[in-house]
Amino acid sequence: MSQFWDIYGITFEFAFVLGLFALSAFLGLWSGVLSLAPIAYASGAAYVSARLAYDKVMMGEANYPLVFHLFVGMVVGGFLAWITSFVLLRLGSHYLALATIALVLIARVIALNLDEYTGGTVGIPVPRQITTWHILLILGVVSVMFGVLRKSRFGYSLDAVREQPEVASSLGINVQRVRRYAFTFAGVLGGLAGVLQAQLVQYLVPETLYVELAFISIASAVLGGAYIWVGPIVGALLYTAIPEFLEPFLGSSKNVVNGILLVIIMVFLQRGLIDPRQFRAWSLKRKSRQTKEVAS
Amino acid sequence: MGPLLTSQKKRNENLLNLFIQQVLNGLAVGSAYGMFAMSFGLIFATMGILNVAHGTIATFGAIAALTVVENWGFSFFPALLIAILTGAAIGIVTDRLAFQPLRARANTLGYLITSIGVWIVLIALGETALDHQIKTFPPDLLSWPRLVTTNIYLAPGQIWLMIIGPISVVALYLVLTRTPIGTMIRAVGFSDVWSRISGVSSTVVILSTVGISAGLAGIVGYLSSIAFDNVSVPLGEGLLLKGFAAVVVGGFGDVRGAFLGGIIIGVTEVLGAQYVSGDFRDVITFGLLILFLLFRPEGIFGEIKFGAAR
Amino acid sequence: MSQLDVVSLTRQFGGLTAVKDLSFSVSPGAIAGLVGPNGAGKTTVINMVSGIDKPTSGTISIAGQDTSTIKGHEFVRLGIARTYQNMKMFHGLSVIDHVIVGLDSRRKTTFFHALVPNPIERKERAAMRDKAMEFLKVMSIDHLAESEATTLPYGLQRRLEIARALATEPKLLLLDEPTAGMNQQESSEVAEVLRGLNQKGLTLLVVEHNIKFVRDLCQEVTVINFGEKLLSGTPQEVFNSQLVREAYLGKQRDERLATFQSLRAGTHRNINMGEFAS
Amino acid sequence: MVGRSKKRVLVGLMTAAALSVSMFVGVGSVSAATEKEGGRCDKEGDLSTGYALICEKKGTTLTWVNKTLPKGTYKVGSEMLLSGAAAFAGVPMNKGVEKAVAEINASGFLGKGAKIELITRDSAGKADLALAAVNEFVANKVSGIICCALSSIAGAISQVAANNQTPVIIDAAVLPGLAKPPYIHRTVIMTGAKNGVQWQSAQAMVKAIKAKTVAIPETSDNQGMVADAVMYKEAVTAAGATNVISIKTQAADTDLSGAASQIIAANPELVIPAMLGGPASRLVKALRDRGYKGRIVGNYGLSDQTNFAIAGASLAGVVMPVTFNPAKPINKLGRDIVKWWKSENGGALPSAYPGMGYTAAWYLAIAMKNSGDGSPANVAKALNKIGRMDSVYGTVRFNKGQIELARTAKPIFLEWQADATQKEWNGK
Repeated sequence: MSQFWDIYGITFEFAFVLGLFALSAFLGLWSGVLSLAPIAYASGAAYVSARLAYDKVMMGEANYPLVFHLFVGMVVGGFLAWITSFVLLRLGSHYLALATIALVLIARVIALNLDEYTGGTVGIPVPRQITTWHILLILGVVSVMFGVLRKSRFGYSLDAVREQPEVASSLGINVQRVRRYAFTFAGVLGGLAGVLQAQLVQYLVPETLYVELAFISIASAVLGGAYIWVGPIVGALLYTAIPEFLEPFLGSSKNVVNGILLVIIMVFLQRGLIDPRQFRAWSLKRKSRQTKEVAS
Repeated sequence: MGPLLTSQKKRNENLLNLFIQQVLNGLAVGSAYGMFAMSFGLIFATMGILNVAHGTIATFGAIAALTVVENWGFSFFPALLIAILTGAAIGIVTDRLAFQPLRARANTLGYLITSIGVWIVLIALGETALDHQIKTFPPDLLSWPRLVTTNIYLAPGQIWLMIIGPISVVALYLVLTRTPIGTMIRAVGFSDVWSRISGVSSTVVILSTVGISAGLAGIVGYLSSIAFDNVSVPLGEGLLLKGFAAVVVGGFGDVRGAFLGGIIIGVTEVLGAQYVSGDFRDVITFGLLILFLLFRPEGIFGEIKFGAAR
Repeated sequence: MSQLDVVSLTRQFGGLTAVKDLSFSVSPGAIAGLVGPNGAGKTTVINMVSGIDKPTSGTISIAGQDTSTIKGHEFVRLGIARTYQNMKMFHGLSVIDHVIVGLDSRRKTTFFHALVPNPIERKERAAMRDKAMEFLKVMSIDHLAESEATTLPYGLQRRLEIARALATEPKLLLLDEPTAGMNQQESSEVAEVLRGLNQKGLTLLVVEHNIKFVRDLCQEVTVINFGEKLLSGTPQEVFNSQLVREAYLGKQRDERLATFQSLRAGTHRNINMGEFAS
Repeated sequence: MVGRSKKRVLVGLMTAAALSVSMFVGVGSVSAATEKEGGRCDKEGDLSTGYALICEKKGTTLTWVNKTLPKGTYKVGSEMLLSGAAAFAGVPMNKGVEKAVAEINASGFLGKGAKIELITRDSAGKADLALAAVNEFVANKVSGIICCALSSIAGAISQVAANNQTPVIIDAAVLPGLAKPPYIHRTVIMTGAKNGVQWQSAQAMVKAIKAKTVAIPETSDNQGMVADAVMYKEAVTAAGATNVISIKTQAADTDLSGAASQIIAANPELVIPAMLGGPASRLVKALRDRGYKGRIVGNYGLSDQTNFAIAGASLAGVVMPVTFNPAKPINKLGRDIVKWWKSENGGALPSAYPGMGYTAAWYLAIAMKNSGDGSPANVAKALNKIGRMDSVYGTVRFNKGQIELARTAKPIFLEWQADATQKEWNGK
């Protein structure tokens, strides 16, 4: 087991962090918004945290504690998301998706051109403070939050806004506000995940948090099932594990198989692997069977 | 005084020539971005498919044309036809295999994810086909028209981009507004329900839209790879990223807007590099993008004319 | 004071005028009907009255209060609730969850209660479940509480939709074609339910093109065609009028144009195909 | 303003940290005992039969490798760019590594029954995949790791490997300062160093044509190329150029015609692209198409045969310094590599990349053989004792983990001909 963990530990760490990214993408989807923006916020957050750590280390001082960096990540991510939400959430759904992609492109250009702070193309080293346990703990806490969220007033609002925004509005739910909360919370999560990702890679260049990761986090969320928080986490694990598993057998042609697998899963399991509806159907069936047994 | 004045005059002339040269360079690359944005936007507006594999389809147009030119000595126009057909064929095949099965419960998200899958596959295949290299067309494929004055030079590929770009906008605009199939495409963009009521066969419409759009991507890939000496997988990825930007600036609901968006991005990019700084070039481009997002979020032409966003 | 006052209401979509200079009112405690052939602009009217859409000109007052500056989601506070022609269920949510969503405006917890497990939230959740169950009982669908809403038969979904609307505790309930796609039996059941609600003091505005249903149920009726009012009065007065008969006989004409208008209006999202089958 | 200047100081520090050590250790400033002792031991071995000079202890005579490994399988990790934008370099480099390992195993170099098992992982240029691969290697207790074509990844990987006391041989990343003994070594020749071959080529050309105006287009989002551009500017200024124009392009630029027009408008006598091979040859073509008549000096990326497929006869007259000339290998090793590559690839000449992979793998193998047990810690120790070895570049020596050409090595300047061949530049 220890041998296994030595080999695949880092893969799991990346998978868990991808899980956080996928959850932040999922939050957008939950409010009926296809947004790739959390990666842009993650980039901002990761740079701020990395820069703070760098200044400390270069001055020969001790780095800030991990908790501080996580906090900084969440605040920066949330703030950026909140500010940009006023522009982005005005847009129609198609434009919003495009505009958030544009935002990710913009984040890279900003990082490249603020080279005084970000190191530009050279990048900036990031001291690693996290352990696997930290990541698991964070993912656990976030999962609990999502669990609570789902059955809370806000969770119901999100469900309604996602499915029928007009109806939600006529039932008294402020659709824009719900979306803004979700968007901002996704930014907070994105910022958190960005700091973790930077610490895992231990080095930050503008491409560390870029379009590809944005697409992968959305894909993980949808692959795993974008209707309950378990889905994105499962999706992220699979999305990381499958290529790792295929690599020894397929070498570089693994990409073709990866892509085809993704298409096949989407075609045959359109609601993703984890679908709460399916669970409800099963549990109802079981209940009805039980009642039948009781009756007979 | 005389010689001084002459040299001053000559210098001004040179500056003007440089400006004209760079505007023309910008128009050529902008035309490529614009055509790509148009084809990308058409499929997005009509069917809600945000097809990230679209850039790679453009690359395949170039790869196929290069193959027939190198192996069978095809000339410019037959190779162009091959690029169009390859683009359209890949578009239609991927649509049938990857997008059609999702259509019953059509949603943008599902399409996006499958298009990511298609993208991954096409990139891997494209890299293998090109053996991970950058290639170019033989120089004798296209030697006309060539614009050369003392200070201005335009490669034949650039000139063809500038010719075919506007032609394709006008053609596509006329097809969409004046022909029965165009009306049907717009109707599908408007609402698939509406098109079902009016008895339009959605398969025909979908296939023509995909064919037109992916065929156009094939043209862009082919012409840009000639104009910019670049048959490679990154060519398509570059077109895709700039295509996103162009579509945000120009709007995807109207082919004219998308094309204009591409032109704006292209010209700004080249002039920005010349007169401001190569480092800030992208800052200018994306600054423009932010401005459009803030003040004109629905693109240049504003109101959505063709496909309504669903 | 009327429960609802509509004065000179006009709504244009681009070049199309869906509703033109329409005025009518609904008395408190009444069951009012808004009648017209398909595409007459009924749904556009109800969209504006429920705050989903804004009029191009004209005013809507609810219990004397002008609504021109009120945002869509705030209409609930004025005591307005509605149902939809094509029902608009939340996919993936159970029956009771639909009603819990309807209870949103009565909840006290905030976003921050939604992130950490806490007793306030837990208590409220339990209370809301009980409350939702009451509304399900009113509509006699409490035995289906845990079922997936979209799998229910048509008639039951309609009941659920009314339960969801009732959860907001409205004074005026707007019903957009409550019998669409129903047989005679189901229609009269719905009429029975509505009468019961009315007896408890709820004012109803029913939008319908099923004349029989309106004649049996409503006390005051307004007839519109092509967005304009033909006449209003008691059911007897209205339905004996030559004008109304003509409008109805010609109702098939331009039906496609009408559909087109509703598409333009953006209400095509989940259009019920059964509507257009005839 | 104070805050701003403080920031600048910090950035300076940051850059200094990145550029440390070897940027300033040019050819000819070798210090350690190896060089002195090497004077006595200058009989060069032939690597393919398994010899390299080892300095067992500082101050002693250089000796041949004479230890062997016990029978068994020794794992070596290899992180390669087999897909993605840089695969054009990664794929041939990987073939070089595989070729070296095949030779080592076939010849019994490590000892009787001792073989290398190569674990190859494709990172596609992504830092997270590369890191995952390195962790896998470490967990597999590999004797050493061959890796890193990209400088940004090299920094992160080196750190992880060093923390786990596993030696890393960087095969291609050229950012100054990456080699950090005892664990991090680099077998790519720093042609971009001050006074290095690129420096010399730029100065030679400026002097040959008495160039005053020089344009230096750079790939401004590639840190290695940015460093090269800085070096070039210094070199040409020192050689007498008075007007140096900097042009920025990006690795993924679709269109280089704007940059080409910009250069032509500046009317330079000399253009020195600090760019990757593909974009550089596209720029050369764009320049020549637009009537640029001046000289062009490139880097080794431009010498690759594949560039001719891009730029064709436009390349004629372009001069570039190379450390390995496939058309005229300087030793048996080089001839063997060229012969092997030609037979595998239908007669085409190899680029510089297979030789880079080949050298990295042999360097590691020599240290493994000399470590006595193949354990990462001992391999690292053995690596630090390698003073010289034979390579496709001729005899090379190691200084603080960085490969260098022998001081006596004459730089090779090749010039593209219109018929796709390359000849040695005649200095005009």
